[in-house]
Amino acid sequence: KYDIPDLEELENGPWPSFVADAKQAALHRSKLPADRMLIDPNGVEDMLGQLQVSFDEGETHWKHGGIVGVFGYGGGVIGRYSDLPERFPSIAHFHTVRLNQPASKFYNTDFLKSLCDLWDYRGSGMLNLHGSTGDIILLGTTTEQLEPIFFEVTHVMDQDIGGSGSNLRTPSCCIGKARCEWALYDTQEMCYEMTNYYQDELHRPAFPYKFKFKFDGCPNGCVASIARSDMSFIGTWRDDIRIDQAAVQAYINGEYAPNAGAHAGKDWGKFDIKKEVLDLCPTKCMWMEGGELKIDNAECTRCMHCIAVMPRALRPGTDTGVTILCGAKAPILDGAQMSTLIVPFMKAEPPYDNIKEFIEKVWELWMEEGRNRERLGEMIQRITLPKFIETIGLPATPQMVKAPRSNPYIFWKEEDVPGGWDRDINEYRARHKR
Amino acid sequence: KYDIPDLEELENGPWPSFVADAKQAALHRSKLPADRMLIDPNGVEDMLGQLQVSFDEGETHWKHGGIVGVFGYGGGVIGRYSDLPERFPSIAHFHTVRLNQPASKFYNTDFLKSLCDLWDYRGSGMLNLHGSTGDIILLGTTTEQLEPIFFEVTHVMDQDIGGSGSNLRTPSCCIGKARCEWALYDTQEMCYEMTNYYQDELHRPAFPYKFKFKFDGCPNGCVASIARSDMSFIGTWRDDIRIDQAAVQAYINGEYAPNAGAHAGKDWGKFDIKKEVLDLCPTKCMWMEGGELKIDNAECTRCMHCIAVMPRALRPGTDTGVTILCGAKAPILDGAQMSTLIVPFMKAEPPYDNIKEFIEKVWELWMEEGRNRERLGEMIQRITLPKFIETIGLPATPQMVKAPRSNPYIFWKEEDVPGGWDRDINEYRARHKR
Amino acid sequence: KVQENRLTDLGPRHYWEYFPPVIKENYGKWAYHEVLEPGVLVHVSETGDKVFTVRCGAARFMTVQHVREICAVADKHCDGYVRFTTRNNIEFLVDSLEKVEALKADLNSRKFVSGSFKFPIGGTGAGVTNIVHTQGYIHCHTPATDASSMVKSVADELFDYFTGMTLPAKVRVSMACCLNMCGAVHCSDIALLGYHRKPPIIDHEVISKVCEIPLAITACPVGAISPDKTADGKKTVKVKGERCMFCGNCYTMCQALPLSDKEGDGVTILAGGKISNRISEPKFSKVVVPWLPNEFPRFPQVVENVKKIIEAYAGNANKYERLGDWAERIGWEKFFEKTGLEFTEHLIDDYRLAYDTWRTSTQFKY
Amino acid sequence: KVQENRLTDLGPRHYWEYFPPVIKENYGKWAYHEVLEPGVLVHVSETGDKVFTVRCGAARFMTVQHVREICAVADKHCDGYVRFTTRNNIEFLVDSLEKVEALKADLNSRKFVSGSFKFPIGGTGAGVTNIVHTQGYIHCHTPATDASSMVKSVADELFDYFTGMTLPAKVRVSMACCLNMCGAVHCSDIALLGYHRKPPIIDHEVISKVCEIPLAITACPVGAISPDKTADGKKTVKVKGERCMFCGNCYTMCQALPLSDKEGDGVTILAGGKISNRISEPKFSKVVVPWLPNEFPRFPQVVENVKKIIEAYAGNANKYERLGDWAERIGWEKFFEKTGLEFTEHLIDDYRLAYDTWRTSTQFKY
Ligand code: SRM
Ligand code: SRM
Ligand code: SRM
Ligand code: SRM
Ligand code: SF4
Ligand code: SF4
Ligand code: SF4
Ligand code: SF4
Ligand code: SF4
Ligand code: SF4
Ligand code: SF4
Ligand code: SF4
Repeated sequence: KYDIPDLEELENGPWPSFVADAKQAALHRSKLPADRMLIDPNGVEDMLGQLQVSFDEGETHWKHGGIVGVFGYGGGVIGRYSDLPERFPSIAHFHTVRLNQPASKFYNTDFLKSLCDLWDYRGSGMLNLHGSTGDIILLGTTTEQLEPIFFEVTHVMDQDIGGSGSNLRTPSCCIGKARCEWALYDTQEMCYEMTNYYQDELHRPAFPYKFKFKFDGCPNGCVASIARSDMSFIGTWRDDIRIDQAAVQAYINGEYAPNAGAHAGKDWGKFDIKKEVLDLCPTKCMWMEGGELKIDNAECTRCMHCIAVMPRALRPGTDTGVTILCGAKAPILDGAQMSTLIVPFMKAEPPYDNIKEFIEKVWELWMEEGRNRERLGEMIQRITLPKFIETIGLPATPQMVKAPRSNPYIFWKEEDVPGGWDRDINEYRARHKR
Repeated sequence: KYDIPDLEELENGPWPSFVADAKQAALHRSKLPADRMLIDPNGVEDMLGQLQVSFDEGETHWKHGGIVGVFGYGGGVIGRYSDLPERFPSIAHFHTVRLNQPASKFYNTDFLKSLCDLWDYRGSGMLNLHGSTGDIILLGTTTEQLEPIFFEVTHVMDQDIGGSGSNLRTPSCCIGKARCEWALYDTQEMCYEMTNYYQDELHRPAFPYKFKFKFDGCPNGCVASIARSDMSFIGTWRDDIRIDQAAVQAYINGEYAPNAGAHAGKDWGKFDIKKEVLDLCPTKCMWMEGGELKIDNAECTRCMHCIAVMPRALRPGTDTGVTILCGAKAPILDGAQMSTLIVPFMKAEPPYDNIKEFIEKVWELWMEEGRNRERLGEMIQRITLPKFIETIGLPATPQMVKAPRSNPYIFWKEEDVPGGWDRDINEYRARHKR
Repeated sequence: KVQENRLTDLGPRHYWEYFPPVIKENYGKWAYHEVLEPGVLVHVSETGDKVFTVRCGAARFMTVQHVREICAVADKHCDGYVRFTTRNNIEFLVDSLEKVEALKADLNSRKFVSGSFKFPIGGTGAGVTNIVHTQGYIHCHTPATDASSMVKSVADELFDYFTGMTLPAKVRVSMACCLNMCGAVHCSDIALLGYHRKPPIIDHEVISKVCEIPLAITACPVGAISPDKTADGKKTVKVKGERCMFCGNCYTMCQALPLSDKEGDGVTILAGGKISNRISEPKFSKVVVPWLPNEFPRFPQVVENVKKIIEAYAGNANKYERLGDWAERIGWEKFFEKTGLEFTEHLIDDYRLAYDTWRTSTQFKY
Repeated sequence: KVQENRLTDLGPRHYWEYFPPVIKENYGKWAYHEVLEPGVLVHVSETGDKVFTVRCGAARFMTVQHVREICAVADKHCDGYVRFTTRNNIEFLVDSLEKVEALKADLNSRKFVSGSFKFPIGGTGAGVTNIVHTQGYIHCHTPATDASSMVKSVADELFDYFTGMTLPAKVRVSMACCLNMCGAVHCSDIALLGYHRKPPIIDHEVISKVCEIPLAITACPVGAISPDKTADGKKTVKVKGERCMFCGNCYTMCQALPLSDKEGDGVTILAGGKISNRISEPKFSKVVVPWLPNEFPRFPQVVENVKKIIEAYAGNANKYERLGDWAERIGWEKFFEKTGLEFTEHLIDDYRLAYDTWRTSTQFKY
């Protein structure tokens, strides 16, 4: 419909082309019977057209914000309007709906097909699988369609929309026990439980700002929780790495491929357990003795390297739980943060009462102390880590820091100091002449 | 004279006892003929007496400050008054005089004896060899003695007093070429030259705050310049480490003691060049090949470790100069700072015009931009390192940082950006409807 | 009336419903895995069961058409099951090696008319996987660049690293179109970031109507915004350009302060971050290219700089060594030498924790 | 009249005058050195000349009496030359091994009446050398503890480490009596630091006369001081105690704000700093004991904690490994375990660059 040379250029090259996909959809939509669509069939073309204009002008053509949503909820829909509505009328309204994905994003085609039907009918036919937080992002619909979409999602698809605004955001987890030998707790189960248990927090804004949970089954961090969740749950263990000495030998002999074959594309030479495992162990707590691999588990920091290199020989311990870290976020305002370790180890078993108690204490403090639009991590920086742990009732442990403070600026409290702070200048001057 | 039980306790133990020394001096002074002393002979006793009172009360008994000095100078004397002048009258005035030590603190006894005579006569007979900055600290005299002391110091001892106040402070250097095989420039010569060339800056306050030079002959940092000087000059080289392969073998064979015998007090086992040198090299740029030690000098960061372990086999290169770092200081106000690398390499040869030019540019900026009582390091933090180097005219190099910034908050300047910053909202709104 | 029949707080569907039988039966029982070839994994259970995964790249922007095609593949080969990874790849799971071959053949045969793959197989092991990214010009109001087009351009160029496992370790490339950094790309081996360089223009006419001026003022983390009055006495703000660091937070709070500008906007490249705790701790990416222009649609300079980084890394790093660990081992000064990127004053930190990044030692390489 | 005959700007004496002949002749020609035994060094020149150095401990607070005795030794053995090190040790230099023996015998024989050595030999190599320190109650107005007595107490206890070379590497112990940290002890293996814990008392009566109140207010780095009026209307200040971090900068600027207090003042211990660039970069010491009382004159708790640190280090560190490098290698959590020191919330940084010290990884030891 429009002249989109730059976009057509993007049809080339081996990587799946979103333009080629959009064009096939545009064609398809133009053929769909009108009763299969409740919104303007030209959405895809208009989207492409406006994108080309943006390329030409080097500027976005979406307007700032727009508060739309579904009744009784404070999030899940992002309002969006074109600032070229005359030129591209079918995307004049172009709101997104965030659908809460099932934990770790397994689907059956029944589900996906009802989604497709819904989005052909009431939306632009364009979507993201998935958004950065984890939601299914349905891109582009009109304000009138929002309530019907919500109705269908809840009544037909039997599920709910996701989060946006100053809410709990849609939690997300790694694939964990579903297909990973390293999951140290049940990430899906816990993600599901927390999502459902905290539906109210997810849908009705009561927080100072957004709040994200992410659940990583082990320190590999496949859902990147340490970089992008206000509260990161990462599986860990506190007993010993399990060793199968026969399998160790099989690696040494070259029977098993190191790192499960992940480096097979290049010839890195024969596997060398010393160079590839012992020497790279960050704590150097491994050694060979009498043909056996030994680990000083008290020194191990559970980095997963040796296990990743020799998955058939080494397995994490069996006394497992989570490390809880708080405060990751993107750069605005004070610079990006990674999550800070708050709880070194906690058991993570249904119904997770211990963890819920922790979560609620943190929220309570944040809702009381947090300023408007202040993320948890920013608040911890502002009120300081010692104050944060004190208020939520945790004792200080050296695990919380990389190193103790180097400045001596300790904020003592009055009750720490015998005799208190009130002193009499006259008594002082009795001892010390001016 | 006073009951000083706590101090007498300090006469015990093997380490030289300052109390025992003070007591012998008190005894000696009490016997000195009056014409050998111009100030009250009881100074030492009173000092000990007041010290005991301080122990009892857990508080110092020196009053705050007191501006005294010698005519025409803005420093070199620290005024001090007791707040118990009735109890300890002979230390009622107890000013210190800072004498500029000769570079690297070699003396002959003539010099020391004239010092002793002077200080018996016009001072308390107590002193520090040396103060933390490096001066000879003459502890305790009266205001009236200051000018005569200055006269004698200049006329008899043929030298000057040191720095205090918002001045250049007494510069200081390591022993360097006088008795160290590693001195990579002449620390004494440069220290002497800079002290004399900048006498005006040293004596007459014109700076926002104190300013310290220290001169370390090599990265070992024996005068700790990187921790305690606003401008640290540290010797370095840019060619190759010199290797004597025969001597390397002598170390390997155990003929030479590793680290020049510095670890001889404990049996650390046979010298192991791999474990003790190659593996500890921070850049791992050393290896053995055909019985010879090899170094990839381009990767070497000149940490001095290998050289320290095998001083008879390895010597620094011969194309030498200084690395200049700026801004070290104690914690007040923003926390302690170490010096930041500003000039990776500069030749350091008399008359040091290149270095003087650098110094003066830094001072010019600091005198213009520095706030009252703002150390150079604090100013650099405030105005930022990029701005600092830009103003003194240095290009940015990666050597100045451990790592590039992780936040994307770059302060672009208007001239960096085509089209400038002035834009017309109406033009913008022509493209983008509100 | 809206309230009628209303169902709320249902949460997501339960994951168990969507697990293929082999996953259900071996849930929590996996013993080990192997990467059989790029894009193909096998996981072996303690029960002896195996599940084979074929991972395919995908543009995460997709259409219902494409999803229907995914369903077709899943129906044909995988009993109707499919999953998506945390980096937007598609995973087809089957329970035998024979099925893998049929599946692969089918996937490889599916292409868009223009010839690009619909389901390129790869993204496992020591290579480049899918580039996570954000909305860009497709859906957002604050971008400083476009996302989908840049990602497509870079992914085309890195395609062989996606289908191969030839790198020293995983290289995660991520993209965000403004400093809000949806996706938190700050811990990526390579991060591409849309970036403004002009302070906001002030829409004096409407600002007092559409924004809470005090909120706009306090939104600025560096205090560049202050209250002002227009000639005709309307309340507005003024912006000290030389203080502004172009973060865009004011625009987030107030639509009358747009930042976008064709000449001002562009891309910054960060490198050396990571998320895993493997060997080294997670770390932030560092800015290594301060700015490149928005050259739509193919961003040749961005692509070129990414290639320079990856190739220097591929040629020099040790096995298992992530990009940032490599840069730290050789020293950042050598990183710039080996990649050929230019070091400029913009790369020296001057923000809040800047001092911690300055070099306070004599240890450096020339 | 003062101006009469005035000589100014002479600078220090030239060092060359004070070099013994062997130093003059071999200036810049030294080839290598050896530590012959604790406290005894030989430096060998390219010319073949040798200089032997005997290093002795000293209380840097000394009297003219003691200096005369130093001169006596120097005159007797060293042709009247002597030097002082950057850590306040005394070095006697001779040019032959025989002279060394005579010198040593003489030095060892000299003791104070109470029995302590006047010239203990040691302080070289892998041991503890002289403790640098500041004035304390002997000359300063701001100390939170005394210097000379604490140093004497610790040095007595560490004496065998001074006369031996039994440690994994050098251990530098330093002491400063207030946060002004004259001596910059912030990069020491072990730093002892005098420390206040009560906010300033305000001398309302005189403050407006003796201080510039605005300067006192701005002196406070955390804004704890604000203007106030006394009941009778005099200008004064008030201090928010809960904001104060006891830095004493206000007292430096204004004598009407003293901080000292018997119960408030005490000692904090820092550990793990270093200055040299050897192997690792220079680093800051870290606070490991937040506070100990001032127990004059022997500071038993300070001494005990220092010993705990040194002994754990001596028993566990690798050869050449400085204390801070050891702590980093084993992890600070293990440092506390091995030294038996208690970890408290006071040790968690909450100042300006605090975030950089928090743990942002799952790598830790239990
Ligand atoms: C859709 C999505 C990007 C995407 O293409 O995937 C997105 C889109 C927006 N994000 Fe985001 N964020 C999205 C995930 C993230 C993430 C990643 C994550 O959740 O793991 C982050 C970084 C982590 C974090 O939370 O810090 C993120 C950090 C931000 C920020 C910066 C917040 C901060 O504290 O620094 C903003 C600014 C704001 O909140 O005003 C923001 C704001 C926005 C807004 C609402 C724009 C705005 O300024 O109001 C964007 C709407 C775009 C649109 O029109 O659709 N978005 N945003 C992601 C949500 C999809 C989903 O639900 O699955
Ligand atoms: C005498 C000496 C301590 C000693 O016992 O050796 C000393 C003594 C004082 N210093 Fe110092 N400083 C001494 C070396 C240092 C050093 C070490 C150095 O120079 O290498 C430092 C740390 C390095 C630095 O410069 O940061 C040092 C950092 C301070 C500070 C904190 C400055 C800062 O920016 O953080 C102050 C406070 C001030 O300037 O107001 C200070 C202030 C003082 C004052 C003047 C007290 C005051 O608050 O006004 C002390 C006078 C004590 C007295 O009565 O004699 N002194 N001062 C040292 C000078 C002797 C000499 O000339 O050789
Ligand atoms: C499928 C997925 C989880 C999911 O819930 O979707 C996943 C799956 C596996 N990851 Fe992962 N990781 C997945 C995202 C991640 C992420 C997150 C990210 O990139 O955003 C990380 C952190 C990356 C980082 O550090 O920046 C991640 C860091 C790892 C590591 C640590 C690698 C390292 O060298 O630091 C391992 C261990 C390994 O590779 O041996 C690992 C290992 C694995 C294993 C081998 C686990 C297992 O035993 O099954 C899985 C197959 C690996 C492979 O692809 O070769 N996974 N993995 C994600 C696939 C993303 C994709 O489509 O490419
Ligand atoms: C005499 C003195 C210089 C002076 O101008 O006075 C000096 C002299 C030597 N130093 Fe030093 N250093 C001297 C203070 C320092 C300092 C400064 C300090 O402690 O305040 C340092 C930095 C300490 C730190 O890092 O915290 C210092 C760090 C070194 C190093 C690095 C040691 C390390 O393991 O990090 C070496 C190399 C070595 O020991 O092998 C070294 C080596 C040497 C050598 C071997 C140099 C040589 O070839 O002659 C000298 C004899 C060493 C010995 O004592 O065993 N010197 N040396 C200082 C003696 C102080 C004392 O009385 O004990
Ligand atoms: S985070 Fe750990 S448990 Fe989860 S998928 Fe990755 S490797 Fe497996
Ligand atoms: S998990 Fe990491 S730290 Fe632990 S033994 Fe293995 S490599 Fe070492
Ligand atoms: S700093 Fe270097 S040159 Fe100077 S004395 Fe120490 S080791 Fe020798
Ligand atoms: S000086 Fe240091 S970095 Fe250079 S080769 Fe020797 S040990 Fe390695
Ligand atoms: S990164 Fe910025 S521009 Fe891109 S989607 Fe997020 S908020 Fe919008
Ligand atoms: S873009 Fe950021 S720095 Fe610039 S004025 Fe707006 S809020 Fe302030
Ligand atoms: S450290 Fe403090 S108390 Fe000690 S001398 Fe220096 S200023 Fe005075
Ligand atoms: S001691 Fe320091 S923090 Fe406390 S009031 Fe004084 S200046 Fe402020």
